[in-house]
Amino acid sequence: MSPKDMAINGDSAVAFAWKQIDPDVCAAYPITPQTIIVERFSDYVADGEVHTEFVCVESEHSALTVCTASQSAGARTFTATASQGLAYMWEMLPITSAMRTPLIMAVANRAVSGPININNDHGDVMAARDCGWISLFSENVQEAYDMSIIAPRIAEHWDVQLPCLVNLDGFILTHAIERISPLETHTVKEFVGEYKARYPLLDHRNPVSHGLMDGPDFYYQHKYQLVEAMAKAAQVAEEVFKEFAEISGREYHSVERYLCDDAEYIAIVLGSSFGTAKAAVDKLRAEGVKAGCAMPRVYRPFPEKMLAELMKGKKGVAVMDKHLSIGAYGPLYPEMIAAALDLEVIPGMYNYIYGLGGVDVTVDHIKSIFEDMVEGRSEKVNFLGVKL
Amino acid sequence: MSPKDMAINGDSAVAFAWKQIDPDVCAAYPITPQTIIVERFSDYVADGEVHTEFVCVESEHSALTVCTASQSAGARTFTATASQGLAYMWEMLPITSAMRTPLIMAVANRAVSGPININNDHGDVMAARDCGWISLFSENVQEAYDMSIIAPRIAEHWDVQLPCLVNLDGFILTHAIERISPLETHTVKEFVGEYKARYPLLDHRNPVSHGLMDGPDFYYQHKYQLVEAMAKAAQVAEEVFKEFAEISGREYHSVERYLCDDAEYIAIVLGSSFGTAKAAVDKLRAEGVKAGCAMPRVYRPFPEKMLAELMKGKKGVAVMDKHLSIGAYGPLYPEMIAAALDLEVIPGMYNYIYGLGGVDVTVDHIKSIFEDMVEGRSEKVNFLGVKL
Amino acid sequence: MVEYKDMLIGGRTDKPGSAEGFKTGDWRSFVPVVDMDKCIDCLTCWVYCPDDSIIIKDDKMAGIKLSHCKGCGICASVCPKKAIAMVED
Amino acid sequence: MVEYKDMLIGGRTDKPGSAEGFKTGDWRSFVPVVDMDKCIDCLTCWVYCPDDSIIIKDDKMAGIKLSHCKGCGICASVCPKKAIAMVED
Amino acid sequence: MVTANEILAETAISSGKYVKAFPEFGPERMGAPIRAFTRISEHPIKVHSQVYEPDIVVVLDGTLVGKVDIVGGLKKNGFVLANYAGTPKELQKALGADVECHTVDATAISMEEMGKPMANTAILGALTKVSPMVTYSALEDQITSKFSGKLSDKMIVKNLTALKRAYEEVQ
Amino acid sequence: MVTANEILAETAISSGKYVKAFPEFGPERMGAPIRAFTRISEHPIKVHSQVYEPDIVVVLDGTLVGKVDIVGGLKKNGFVLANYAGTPKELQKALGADVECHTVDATAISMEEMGKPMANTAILGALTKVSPMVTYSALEDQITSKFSGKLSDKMIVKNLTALKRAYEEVQ
Amino acid sequence: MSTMSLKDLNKLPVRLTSGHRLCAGCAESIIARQILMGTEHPVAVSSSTGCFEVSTTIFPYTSWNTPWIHTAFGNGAATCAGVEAAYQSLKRQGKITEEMRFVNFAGDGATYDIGLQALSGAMERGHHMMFVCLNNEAYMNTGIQRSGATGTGASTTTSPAGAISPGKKEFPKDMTLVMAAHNIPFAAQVSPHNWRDLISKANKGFECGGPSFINAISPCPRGWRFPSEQTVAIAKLAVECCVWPLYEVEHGTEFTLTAESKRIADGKAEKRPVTDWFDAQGRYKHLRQEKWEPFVESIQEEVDRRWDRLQKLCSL
Amino acid sequence: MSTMSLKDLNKLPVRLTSGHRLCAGCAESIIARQILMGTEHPVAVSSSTGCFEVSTTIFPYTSWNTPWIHTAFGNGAATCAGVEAAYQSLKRQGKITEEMRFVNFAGDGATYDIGLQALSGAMERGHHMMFVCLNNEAYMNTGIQRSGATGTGASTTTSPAGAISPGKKEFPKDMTLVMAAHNIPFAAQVSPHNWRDLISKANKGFECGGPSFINAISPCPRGWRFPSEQTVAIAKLAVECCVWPLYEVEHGTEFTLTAESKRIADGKAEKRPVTDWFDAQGRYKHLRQEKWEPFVESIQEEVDRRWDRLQKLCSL
Ligand SMILES: Cc1ncc(C[n+]2csc(CCOP(=O)(O)OP(=O)(O)O)c2C)c(N)n1
Ligand SMILES: Cc1ncc(C[n+]2csc(CCOP(=O)(O)OP(=O)(O)O)c2C)c(N)n1
Ligand code: SF4
Ligand code: SF4
Ligand code: SF4
Ligand code: SF4
Ligand code: SF4
Ligand code: SF4
Ligand SMILES: [Mg+2]
Ligand SMILES: [Mg+2]
Repeated sequence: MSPKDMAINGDSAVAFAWKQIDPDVCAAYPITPQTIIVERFSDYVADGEVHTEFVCVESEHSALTVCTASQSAGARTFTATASQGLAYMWEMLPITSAMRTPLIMAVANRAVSGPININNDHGDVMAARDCGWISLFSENVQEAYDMSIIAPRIAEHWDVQLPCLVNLDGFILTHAIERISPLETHTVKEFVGEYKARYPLLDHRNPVSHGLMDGPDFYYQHKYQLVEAMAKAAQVAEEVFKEFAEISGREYHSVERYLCDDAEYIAIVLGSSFGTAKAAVDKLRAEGVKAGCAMPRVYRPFPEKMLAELMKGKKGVAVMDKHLSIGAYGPLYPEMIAAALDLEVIPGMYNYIYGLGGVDVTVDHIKSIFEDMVEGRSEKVNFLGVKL
Repeated sequence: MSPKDMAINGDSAVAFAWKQIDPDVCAAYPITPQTIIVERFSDYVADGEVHTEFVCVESEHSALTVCTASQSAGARTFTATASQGLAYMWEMLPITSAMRTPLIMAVANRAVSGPININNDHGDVMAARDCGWISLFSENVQEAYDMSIIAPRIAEHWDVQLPCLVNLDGFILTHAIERISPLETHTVKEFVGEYKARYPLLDHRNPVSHGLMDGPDFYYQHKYQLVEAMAKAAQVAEEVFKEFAEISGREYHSVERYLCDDAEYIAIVLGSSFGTAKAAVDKLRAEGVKAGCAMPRVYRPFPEKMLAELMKGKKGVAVMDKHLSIGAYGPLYPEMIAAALDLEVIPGMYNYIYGLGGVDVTVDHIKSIFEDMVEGRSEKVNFLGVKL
Repeated sequence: MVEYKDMLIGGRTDKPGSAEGFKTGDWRSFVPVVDMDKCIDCLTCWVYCPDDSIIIKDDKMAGIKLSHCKGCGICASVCPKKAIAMVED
Repeated sequence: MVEYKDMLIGGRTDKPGSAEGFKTGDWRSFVPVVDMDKCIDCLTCWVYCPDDSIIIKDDKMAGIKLSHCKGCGICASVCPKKAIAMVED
Repeated sequence: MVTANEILAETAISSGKYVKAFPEFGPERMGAPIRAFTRISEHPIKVHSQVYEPDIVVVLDGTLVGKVDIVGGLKKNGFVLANYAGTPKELQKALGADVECHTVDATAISMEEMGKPMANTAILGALTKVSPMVTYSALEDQITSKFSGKLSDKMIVKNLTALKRAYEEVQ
Repeated sequence: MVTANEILAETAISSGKYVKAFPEFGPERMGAPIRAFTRISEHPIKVHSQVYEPDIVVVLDGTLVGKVDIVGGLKKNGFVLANYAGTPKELQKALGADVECHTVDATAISMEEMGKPMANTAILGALTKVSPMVTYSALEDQITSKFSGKLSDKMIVKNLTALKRAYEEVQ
Repeated sequence: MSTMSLKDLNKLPVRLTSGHRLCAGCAESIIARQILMGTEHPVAVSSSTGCFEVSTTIFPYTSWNTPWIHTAFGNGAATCAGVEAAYQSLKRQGKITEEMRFVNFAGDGATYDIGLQALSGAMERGHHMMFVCLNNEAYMNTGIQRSGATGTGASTTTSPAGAISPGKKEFPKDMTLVMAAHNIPFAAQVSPHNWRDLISKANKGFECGGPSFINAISPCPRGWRFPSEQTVAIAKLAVECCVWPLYEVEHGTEFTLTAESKRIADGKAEKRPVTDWFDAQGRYKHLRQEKWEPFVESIQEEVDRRWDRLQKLCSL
Repeated sequence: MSTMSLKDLNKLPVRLTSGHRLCAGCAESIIARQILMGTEHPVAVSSSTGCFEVSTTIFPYTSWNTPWIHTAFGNGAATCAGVEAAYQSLKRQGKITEEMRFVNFAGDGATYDIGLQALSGAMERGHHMMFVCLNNEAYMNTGIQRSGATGTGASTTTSPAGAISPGKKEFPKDMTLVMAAHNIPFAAQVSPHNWRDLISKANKGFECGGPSFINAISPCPRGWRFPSEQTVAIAKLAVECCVWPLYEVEHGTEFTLTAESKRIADGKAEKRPVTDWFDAQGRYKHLRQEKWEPFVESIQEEVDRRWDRLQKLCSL
């Protein structure tokens, strides 16, 4: 029996999951809209409800450094950030993955400066997309909670050993109270398990050196190990999702699909807009449009094969990007086309850049995307909702 | 009449171009393999050969900050970095472009940690690809010198006003002595012209505020201004290349093509490998293979249309990436496919990840790529030269 | 609000002090009321008002700029003559 | 060199002190030669040798580890008894 | 304000409903007027966009009436509930809009019952009267359980009294 | 080492050739043995990869003979030129390889002429003798112009003398 | 400027206008306005991210009547240094002729923590600029999180008082001393309640011919939990309790106590106990619990120890 | 450890082996070996990027016989703090039982400049760790660029002596003083020539029960341009000229001169002129030009000024 449902915002739900897991170390630096996570977690620390060593660092560069080192040392370590925080720690992102430290970082997705803006988009997490981190998206508060519990299982898997981002949309989820069904704490603890470190630094009887310099002879090899670990992570994610369904009754997939099977037009979307897209699809279906939508919950490793399968036979695919590689495309769009390359017929592929810096996306906005596709009005790259 | 040809390495050639331009401010922090640039330039400063205010900052975050602020203030400003330097200043990259400060940054391309590695690949510049910077690549030392002179003309254009990266491969160009034909200093000065700032901060009689906070109402608009500026930069680049040809006799294009017209198979490549690819193409041609190769010299703004045109009717396109978005593709590959989407028939598109962390790429390596394509042996994503 | 076509590049603004157009007066719950008889024009309230809302004319205290006064009560508390009272707005 | 299959994850190595296998002796242009008669086993050379190349056996100076000595000459210069001479290698 | 939103959401959930409650997204400053939104539904809520056409507008600070736009976007059959000393008619007039209005002087009530101008919880009592979203008793339970341990029992009783009065006095 | 490389490149260019000259890519440490490479051609050089099959190997530090691999990759018709006190035969034997060898005791020459063991420039003189890449006089000009202003005239003359002797004494 | 009366001062141009969105009663604008009265030269201002920056410049509004720039959070000193570098270059080239001054405003987070490195670097390089810390002893813009400047025992959202925690456990960095150790021409501590002292120090800082640092205590009604009209009184109390001594340091060696602090040292005014300081603010409320008594005593000891050292340094 | 003889010390485990690739005669490994003799507890070592890190750990080789970690350049203190945080947590949970010690080695660039912020933060938070600066007064790993620690007048590749430049113009940051101002339990300056003094300070640092900082002068034959056998002699000269006084500071207030510096202060040894210091190194060669004479004098003045201040601080 699960405890009764809670009214909780996204940040607090993440903190609550952390409390249930009780990590060894947490180091973080405040930034809107992530702050509530560390604030709630600080309360747990101050009240002695967790065993965690909580380190209030002086910057995000140090936040991720402390976490990477702590995890290397042999401690299960969590952190959280957003926007400039992720930008400020950028140097450490590929180092953390290369050092194979499976720490968990919640990202309260927020636009990156400039201009400075505290609202939601995916500029922050997209800056991490090359860096060798697993990346999970959540549609709502329940999922932010669930992903927080699932993440360490994927990341810490003996053959994965990669850090993992848990994304939740800033304000839209972080600051929104929704209804969630939490798991019992002991269920969470059993599911996540004790942390077993590989070659922990603190094992001083077997001294290991971490973080050596590579010449051209070894660097590529070490990076290739990451390629293999990512391939493994793709498998492990599916397994862990299955296990999680058993304890929670909630089913997750690397690619979440909504009414896609018979759809002619689909939208691909990340994060909370997936929910709004579902509502738009419902309306379109009522109007007779064969619409569907999907979310690559596991954004890294990129589920190329499943996405190709998903797009098979569609007339149009709208790839919605809450970020823009300026002077080119949204980040998801070209990769979706690359995935579609495996198909005999590539559907019409359209890029919709939307929601930058917190521009709200409504059901009508998303409906209009489908209407564009149906009517043949879509450009290759479309700027949705920018007031010119 | 141009002064007689010089034997000079890539870094010194960049520094020499800077000396000829004589920027108002230069702030930088040392990092291999960029150091020679700032060292040579320091010599010019110490000997009073330039008017530049040279600021030896305490980190790269400050380097780019000083430069952004200095350019906002109304001064023409140059800097240089590589690898961890670019990573450490990452937060400032999208801020510099959003503030529309057309400063120039030379990047001595080097692999990004971890593991730490001082050799060449494109991990650093690729981390900047979303950030609203113009990005120019050079095949050899001559081009590194020429691009250093061309860059401010594109960046500072009244309707562009975007910062610009000048890439040169670490060690392969930075530390290699090659023969170049420099321009006369007065020719350079005339070509580049006086710097005219838009809304300079130091104009205290007309006080302007720079770097305000945006709500959702304005952020997307401000970003869209960048989209327009990038489109303009694409035009301006072609114009400036033409003008440069007039003073130097050296012709450059946004997309450089080598024996592509009648080629059946082409390789797309950035930086010094373009030269090696040309040599491979020469050999292949001698063997009767219709091979060609091309380099998007202007990598940002991404010359989508020209690249589509280039790929038209080809049987196979090998996209060579000196960087990998771990868990997905090389960064250039999906964008090339996105460009190819405009074609009626999309060629076979293959990704070759190569040269990570300084793994050398030889003529034979590149020949083997073509042979793979011709024989139908190419995978979708290929890891060239990794010793497993 | 500002139209796209009127926005300077770089998120800049060349309208110095334009925040005067943003009226913070409606934040107020209490309003300072000055007893001009008690006031000795020492300008103490002026130097401490966080919102530049003490009007000075010819070196004299000339009232409160209600468009921006947030009603913090600092002026009342620093006035050496207790010439300012905070009353519900 | 290390094979791919033998490389630990994370660029780590679990072979502490493996650099002993990297012989820096061939960097040397000059080599320290010890006059054991002069030597008083004070171990001063040991505490200052940057390359841990002074061999100590039973608290006594027992020669130079030529596999790693880079020939810097510090031992010679700090020896209170001038028991070490640097000669061309 | 945020607290009222929170209690409402919690009450709805404890009554088996689904909610999405969120404040306006922007920098918080003491003193500046703020808004918050709550969606309540029998079914899981998919839509994550902001609220443009509310069914109900609750005004916690009556002094804002006339200063900021209150009825913009209000649905056709929607209504306004305000912490306001006047009658619904007077409110209608002050708003200058032909919309259904309810008023309750929650400030006065909370001053009288709690000695502090905490209209926050009180107004929720009025809300349960004019809208069937959550029941009064569910609200009472939620407030009791939320504040127990944090407030003294005496203070909780005072809160509940204010709640009750607001429920009864709303027009 | 790097300086020799640089002078050679400059001389080639001043003779109208194209070059690509570069050191080994790695952290520099005082004392550690290093390598550098030079491509010289009549035509612009496209290839930017490293050198695996040199035509000529020049050994600046003869003490490395026997310690590090010197002839690996050397082209069929290539040869070794070493700063080496022995004869070409002796060098061949020390290398344990059946390759064409030339030797010159550049260290001795530079000690004698300049008072310092600077085999650097001297060995280039020998190189122009055994290979036609650049002419001796072009090299002389380049060294003169490169060092004028930086070294005293006297020192330059000494350099040139060493150069000359190496040119003449190489076997 | 340092000897001007309020009658004179109010005739200076208004460099920071109303319409900013700081909380009612926030000290940050009070301090900034006083600082900017410290020079008659044109001033270019930069700001690190924080309450002050956000509140004065939400697009399209700006409260700034003088050139102003913001780039990011941790780099205020570098931003200011960049503007100054441009000025030095253009001035040397004759493209600018007028004298100008440069100042950066930063919160304590942007000074003590994430901005320390850029600050230290700028000071070391000797830019002609002033760095002003608006020290409200926490990350206020993001909602009252602990910083390196937070007072020991303060309850913040990341150092909350709780069952096993008395609020922040560590002692604050002595940032003014740290900056003095940089041997810069001028460093000082100020409080907005004493505008004469503040403006005179600002003037010295602007005119010292090199880098200067001013650390201003900036009471924050929201984060410290006191009624907004108390702002100036609270600032004064900090000085009276010697948790915030007023002093200045020239070239890292000449330490001088000023104003109330000098009077306390000279025995002309009373040194109030740190409990007075605690009692005035909600953030220290929990310290009145008996179990934290020894902790409170240890804070008083450290305050005394630092005050003693300061007096000694002033007597060197 | 602090009273051990070389006969005892050589029996300690070799924590740093030969086979590293520091230049011949580099002081960095001499210092590190002496530091590591400062405790008998197991030690986990972290390193900031720099000569020492690169040279001791080029894959697949490691010179480390004890746990070692490197992440990046500017974050050595945070790396060490992270390891220490893990230790505190696991120890508290009973998953680790043995006492351990933690030390980070960093160059001066990684201490005075890009690593300052992480260092200051770690000290403020009170991690039980030691931070050792291997101060060779420039960015050596990248080829001798100026740092905040570079001596005034030194010619480096980014502060080259030239027609209008006497080398570096600014005075070095007084980093030990800056760290002392952090009120940490222990801070000290050391030189490898005096191993007794060094090891005894290392021992105090390891055992002080909180954060400690040790600033070690690290002569660099390549960058300072002196013959490699002179390394130890040059280190000694720095102390004798009072450009590098040996002292320690407890809790930011108790200053004590030690070893040669104490003898100089007591008049028992001669204070040598700064020109002796310059004459021994190629990087200062240009200062012998007549035109820089006044500049040299100003350096001597500043050295004297700082030495005076230090003596006064020791007498408080
Ligand atoms: C790199 C980075 N990390 C975090 C933030 C979020 N942030 C913005 S302002 C702020 C707090 C500012 O505190 P302080 O400097 O003390 O100024 P205050 O708001 O208290 O005046 C923080 C944490 C940011 N903008 N950038
Ligand atoms: C962010 C970043 N910037 C620059 C570098 C390049 N870099 C590596 S080591 C080094 C110099 C180290 O100097 P210092 O800390 O004094 O150590 P040293 O090598 O002199 O012992 C530099 C600049 C880097 N690795 N990372
Ligand atoms: S109440 Fe506050 S804002 Fe209003 S005038 Fe007085 S001091 Fe200024
Ligand atoms: S402080 Fe009081 S007396 Fe002085 S000017 Fe203001 S109102 Fe008048
Ligand atoms: S010469 Fe140097 S490396 Fe060799 S033993 Fe002596 S001190 Fe050690
Ligand atoms: S320093 Fe000299 S005397 Fe002492 S042990 Fe070494 S060789 Fe012997
Ligand atoms: S939170 Fe504090 S510092 Fe920030 S604006 Fe409000 S009162 Fe001022
Ligand atoms: S450059 Fe200097 S510090 Fe670096 S290894 Fe060589 S001698 Fe040591
Ligand atoms: Mg603050
Ligand atoms: Mg150094």
